[in-house]
Amino acid sequence: TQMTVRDALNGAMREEMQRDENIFVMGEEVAQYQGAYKITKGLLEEFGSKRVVDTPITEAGFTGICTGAAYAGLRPICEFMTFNFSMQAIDHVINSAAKMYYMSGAQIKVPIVFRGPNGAAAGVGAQHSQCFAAWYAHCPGLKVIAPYSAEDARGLLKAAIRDDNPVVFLENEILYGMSFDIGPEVLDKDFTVPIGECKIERAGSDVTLVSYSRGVHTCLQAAEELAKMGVEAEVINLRSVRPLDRLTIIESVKKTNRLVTVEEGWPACGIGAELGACIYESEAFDYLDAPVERVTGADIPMPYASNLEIDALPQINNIITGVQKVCYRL
Amino acid sequence: TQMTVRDALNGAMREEMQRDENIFVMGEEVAQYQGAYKITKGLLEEFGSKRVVDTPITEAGFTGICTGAAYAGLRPICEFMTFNFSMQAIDHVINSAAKMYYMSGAQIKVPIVFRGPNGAAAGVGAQHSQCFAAWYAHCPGLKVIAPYSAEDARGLLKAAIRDDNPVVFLENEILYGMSFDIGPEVLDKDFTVPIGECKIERAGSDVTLVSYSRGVHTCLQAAEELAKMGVEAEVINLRSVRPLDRLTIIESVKKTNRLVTVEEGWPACGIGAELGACIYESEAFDYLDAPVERVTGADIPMPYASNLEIDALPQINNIITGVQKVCYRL
Amino acid sequence: MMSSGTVTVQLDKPYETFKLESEPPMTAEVTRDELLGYYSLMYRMRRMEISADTLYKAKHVKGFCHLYDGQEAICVGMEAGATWGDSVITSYRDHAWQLSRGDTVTGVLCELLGKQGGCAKGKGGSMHMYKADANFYGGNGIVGSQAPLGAGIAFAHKFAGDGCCSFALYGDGAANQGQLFEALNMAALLQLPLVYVCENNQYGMGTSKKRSSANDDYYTRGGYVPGIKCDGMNVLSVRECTKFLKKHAVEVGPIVVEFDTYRYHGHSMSDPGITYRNRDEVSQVRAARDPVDRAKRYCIDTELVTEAEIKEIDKEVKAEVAAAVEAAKAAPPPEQSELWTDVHVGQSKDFFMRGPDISTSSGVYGTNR
Amino acid sequence: MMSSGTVTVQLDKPYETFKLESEPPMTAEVTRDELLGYYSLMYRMRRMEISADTLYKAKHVKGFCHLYDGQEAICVGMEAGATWGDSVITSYRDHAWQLSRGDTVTGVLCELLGKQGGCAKGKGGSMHMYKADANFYGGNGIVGSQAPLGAGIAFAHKFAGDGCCSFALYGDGAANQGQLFEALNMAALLQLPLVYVCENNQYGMGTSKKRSSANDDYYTRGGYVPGIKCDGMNVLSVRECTKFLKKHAVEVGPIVVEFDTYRYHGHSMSDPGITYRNRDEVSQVRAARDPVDRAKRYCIDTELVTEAEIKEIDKEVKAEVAAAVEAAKAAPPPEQSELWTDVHVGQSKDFFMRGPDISTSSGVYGTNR
Ligand SMILES: Cc1ncc(C[n+]2csc(CCOP(=O)(O)OP(=O)(O)O)c2C)c(N)n1
Ligand SMILES: Cc1ncc(C[n+]2csc(CCOP(=O)(O)OP(=O)(O)O)c2C)c(N)n1
Ligand SMILES: [Mg+2]
Ligand SMILES: [Mg+2]
Repeated sequence: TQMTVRDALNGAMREEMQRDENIFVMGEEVAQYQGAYKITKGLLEEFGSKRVVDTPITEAGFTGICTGAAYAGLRPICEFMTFNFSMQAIDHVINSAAKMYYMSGAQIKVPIVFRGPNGAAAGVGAQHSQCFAAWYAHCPGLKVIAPYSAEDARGLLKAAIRDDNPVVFLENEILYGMSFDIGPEVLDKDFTVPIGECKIERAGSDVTLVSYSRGVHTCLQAAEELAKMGVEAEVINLRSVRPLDRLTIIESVKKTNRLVTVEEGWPACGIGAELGACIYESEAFDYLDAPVERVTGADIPMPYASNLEIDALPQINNIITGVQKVCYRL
Repeated sequence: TQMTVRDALNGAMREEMQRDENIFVMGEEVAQYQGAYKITKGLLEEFGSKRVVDTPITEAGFTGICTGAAYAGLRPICEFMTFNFSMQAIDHVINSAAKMYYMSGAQIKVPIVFRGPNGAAAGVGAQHSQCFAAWYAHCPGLKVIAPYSAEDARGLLKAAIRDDNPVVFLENEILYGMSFDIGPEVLDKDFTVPIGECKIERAGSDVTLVSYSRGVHTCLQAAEELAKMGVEAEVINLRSVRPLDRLTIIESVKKTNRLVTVEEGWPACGIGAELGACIYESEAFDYLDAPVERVTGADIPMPYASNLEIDALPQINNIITGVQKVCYRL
Repeated sequence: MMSSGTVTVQLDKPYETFKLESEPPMTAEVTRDELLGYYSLMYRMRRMEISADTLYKAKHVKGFCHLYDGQEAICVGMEAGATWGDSVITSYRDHAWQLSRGDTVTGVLCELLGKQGGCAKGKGGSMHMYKADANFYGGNGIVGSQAPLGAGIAFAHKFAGDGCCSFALYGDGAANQGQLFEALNMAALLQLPLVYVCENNQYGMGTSKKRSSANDDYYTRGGYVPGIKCDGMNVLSVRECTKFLKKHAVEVGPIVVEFDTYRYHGHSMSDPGITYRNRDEVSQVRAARDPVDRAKRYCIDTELVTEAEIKEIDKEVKAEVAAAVEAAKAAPPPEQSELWTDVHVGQSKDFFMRGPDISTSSGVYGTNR
Repeated sequence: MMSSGTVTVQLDKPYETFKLESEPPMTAEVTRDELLGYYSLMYRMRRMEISADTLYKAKHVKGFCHLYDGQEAICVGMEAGATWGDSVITSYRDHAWQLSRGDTVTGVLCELLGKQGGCAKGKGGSMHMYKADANFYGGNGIVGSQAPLGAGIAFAHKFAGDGCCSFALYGDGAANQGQLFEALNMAALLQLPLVYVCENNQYGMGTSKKRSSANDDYYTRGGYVPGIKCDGMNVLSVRECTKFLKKHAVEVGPIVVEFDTYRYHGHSMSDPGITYRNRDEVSQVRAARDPVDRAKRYCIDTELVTEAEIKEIDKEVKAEVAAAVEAAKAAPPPEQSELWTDVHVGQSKDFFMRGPDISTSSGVYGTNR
């Protein structure tokens, strides 16, 4: 069967809310409007306004409220209409949620999921296109997830909701409408994907491509092109950017001897930089036939005009260029 | 002569305010109290309450006000009592300041300096010890500076104030009281240090240590120890983490063939990761005799107890271990 | 027809005041030229927004697109009561302000279509228009952020002592943002020449004001700061009120105004705007309170302008907007090299910025100026 | 001496109310046991803070250390008017609350000295004390953050329908934080059982309330939410007020209280506290309004307790605190391995976390659980 990422997220929340009465969803337009991107469709009707709560446009306020409710034993799902707006509330995500369990000497758990679309959509300009993967991945105390497929979305959101730690769950607006094949096991009510493990989306022997979220899609497209050129790329979907599944990537690199990282976020201190460091500080270093190559968003605020926007985000050809470079075909 | 970092910062602000009437300082306790860490001492008396402005404890509010004033042609110095509190206002730093020049098609300049102590002090716990270098370095549109010495503090703060771009200026509480030798040229009213250039604090042939802020101090101490062990370390003070002076580091690595990065911030997606990536993607890769080694803050929220705090921050011995590793002496 | 004469007209709705001892007058003096100017600017805005709707539906515009139709009297009335020396900063719903501060319809549409000729060279888009040379600071995509920014601009006016004020506009939804309260407290302490302008169009996206705001009398939300509620559908009410607001801001300090208005379109183009309110509600406002219509009626009722003249204006405006649409469509997109310009002030061609892959980077590896 | 009898006493200062039709009584009924309990707890807090001061000066404590002396009546009075079923969340000025919610003086000092036996195992420190089993959520270092957090705890009380409320404490300086207004608006819309408690000790660091707050009648700052101002130096006023507040919060919804109080010490230990106020001001408050003294006078004036008994209590408390100081000093610091525990719930020994150099890391490279 096929499932969209939107339906996967929606179904995961609905089933988890059926399972555990302490779960609630809060955010802007999540209830009556059914979600700005319709991810919470039908939840108000099924669970009522006690558990599906519309808020005013006050991120610091409702993020603090969600976090406090988690201190007191509830299991909030806190929706940011987009993660750009999480900046207004980021003090609560980091200082009130991420650090609390440690800082309280394990007295206070914070079982909360912060979720919403992250990164660039199309034509939304500089203030609405930021990717927060690197920022959140930087911070201990958080788990940070960036699903790609419907399977990821469903399994990882369920895992995140069941996790007793604060989880930042970075969705992608452009992926919402994409359909994916899913196996029957994915439909199980208890289907979860373990947090902190990658998925090899495509096996290959010549180069490893590692990405997350929409970048995985671009990698898979690039892999098709590369195959035509005689290069078999292994495509790894990170799924979680904190913790990082170093082992799977290391094993892949030991096999392919080449790594290209792909992300839509800005390059400096990004996920690609960290992946590189992980490889260089591991035994995989000795297996590398070329330095790790990064493919990233351009190091500029996101421009609005379509032609510029395309050049500011990694495209298939950028990945191919990166691969050709590590394969010394350039 | 000798000068403390505190006096260097204070003098730089005073002289720049004398030079340009459009400069003002705003922040919590900057005026009557003379600054929580006395960095703004005497400024109220000299420049009056029009230009030295105390604020309520409302970071989002006064950061927005400073940024708006910069749009309108003033040159604000916006003090965060510590950068931890910049999280409450970070949306203005990124969305209102960093992105504005680009997003407005060069119509609106934002000549502003965001400054204050950053990173760990002693015994201030998890919420007051975060290093924001990596987060800010991630974001285009900003210049991000982290001075080490009195010379840096003076020359870079003057350069930051004179710069027409938003500059994040990351000080360090523990460095405030440290004294440094300065040459007579540093006292010149127009002494500035160019933003985006490193300083080689100690020349050496066997290994390159790159750090910023207080980490430079630890590196210099480690270099002394290493010298006794027969290893001559070159110590590079980054000064600016955005833009990065890649060339100076590359040249050094080509000479020493070994690099250890040192930072007090968290490792994941940190400055060390980015420095590694810059080296690997440059010609310096071919000169490396060992993979780049990172020395960082531990990947945990900062604990309070002194004994744990020491273990959570890079010490001389961690740097020595890193150097021994790249020198294959371990 | 007394083309240079002045007539006095009655306004429709009383003001409501909060912590104020005086209030703006209930009458307004207008000349024929003024009325013609207001009407034609409002009508131009209306046509421009309708053409933006069409362009969006034809996929010439993507992303967000927030239209101002229904709210024109606020922009035009405020401009009539203030000067371009006074600063304005608003939300993403900024097309009309860009026009009123001196840009052309073509200019606005060029930015909307992501064309080189737009005020932000096509890099800003619908939400990010600016006219800095006329003290219009845009176009802010983050709800509420313009309030402290506007207070900062007021700080600059006071610093310069130029006798001007800053207008910071926000919606009924944005009115709950904490940063508004932070900046207003500071503005009151520092007595900044700041006017908080709440454009109460009854909804923030799909949320009605009653559901977003425990107190929806926005003019009283300043608490210790005085406020006025004013008919936002009558350009002359807005004008008279604005004169009063500016005087208060400059002479006393911050003040809050709530303009009662309505948003005809959905929130942004992707919102049909009829799930959380019904079509009736919209058409009733259109029929009873339309601001463009109100301005037209003043023209006719005062006998300063004839129906025929209005028709003439309408025709001209329609033609102008139609031409602007074509011009904007035909305009070239930004040069590809624009991707890399204006990240920093004073950046050289060699300044290194990484591209999606390193070979697509700009400048010279490692060059920092 | 009627050890089980109840006497009725008069309170000193009238309440001031805002948007309320009733108010707490101006008298309070107390028993000997109650008075003894209040006095001895307040005195214990006072001695504990004085010993913290000494320990700090002797460099046993580093970093920040915010003392509560002068404000004891608020904590003790609130505890007397509420139950441990009601939640409390406060700022970094948290030592007294940790004690009143069931920790020992030794426990508090152990945390302060960074010892394993502290409530946060020495990892939290002065600003981060918690007693989650008694619904005390700490200890928050970021000014204002506890307000929405407290509203979230109130949300949980309402969700559970347990009839309890949440008290969120903040200072006169914090009162200007935008997030307070955001959360209060939501609390009002959702009718959460939330009490905003403004401990107005007249200063936020070196800034007097007049300089930080355009309206320093904090009990009116909720705007549309009712409020009370109450003498925060009288434990019985606080108690009676708290009963009223809780009832309102649970039955109606959010309410704001301003407790008028004073901070004897500087802001934190590094602040001498006399540059922005003069010594006279401090000693006048001490002489006229000291809360511990006020409690003692109730003891004596009601004749429920004798001077001799008070002396006895004082002696015991002093001895208890002195012993606690020694115990805390002697207590072991955290095990070095504690560095790595409790970053995550359910983390295994093998869970990889990077140390300052990779050889000092914890766990097994790449292990993620
Ligand atoms: C901080 C932030 N949160 C959420 C959004 C998404 N958003 C954009 S506009 C809007 C509604 C604003 O309503 P209102 O203030 O009434 O202004 P109007 O659109 O009616 O002009 C929302 C929720 C945003 N842009 N910024
Ligand atoms: C967001 C934030 N900004 C600044 C600080 C620094 N700071 C700590 S306490 C304080 C003063 C708070 O005053 P008040 O709210 O009156 O509480 P009091 O200390 O008097 O109890 C300040 C400015 C902080 N911890 N958090
Ligand atoms: Mg609105
Ligand atoms: Mg105070």
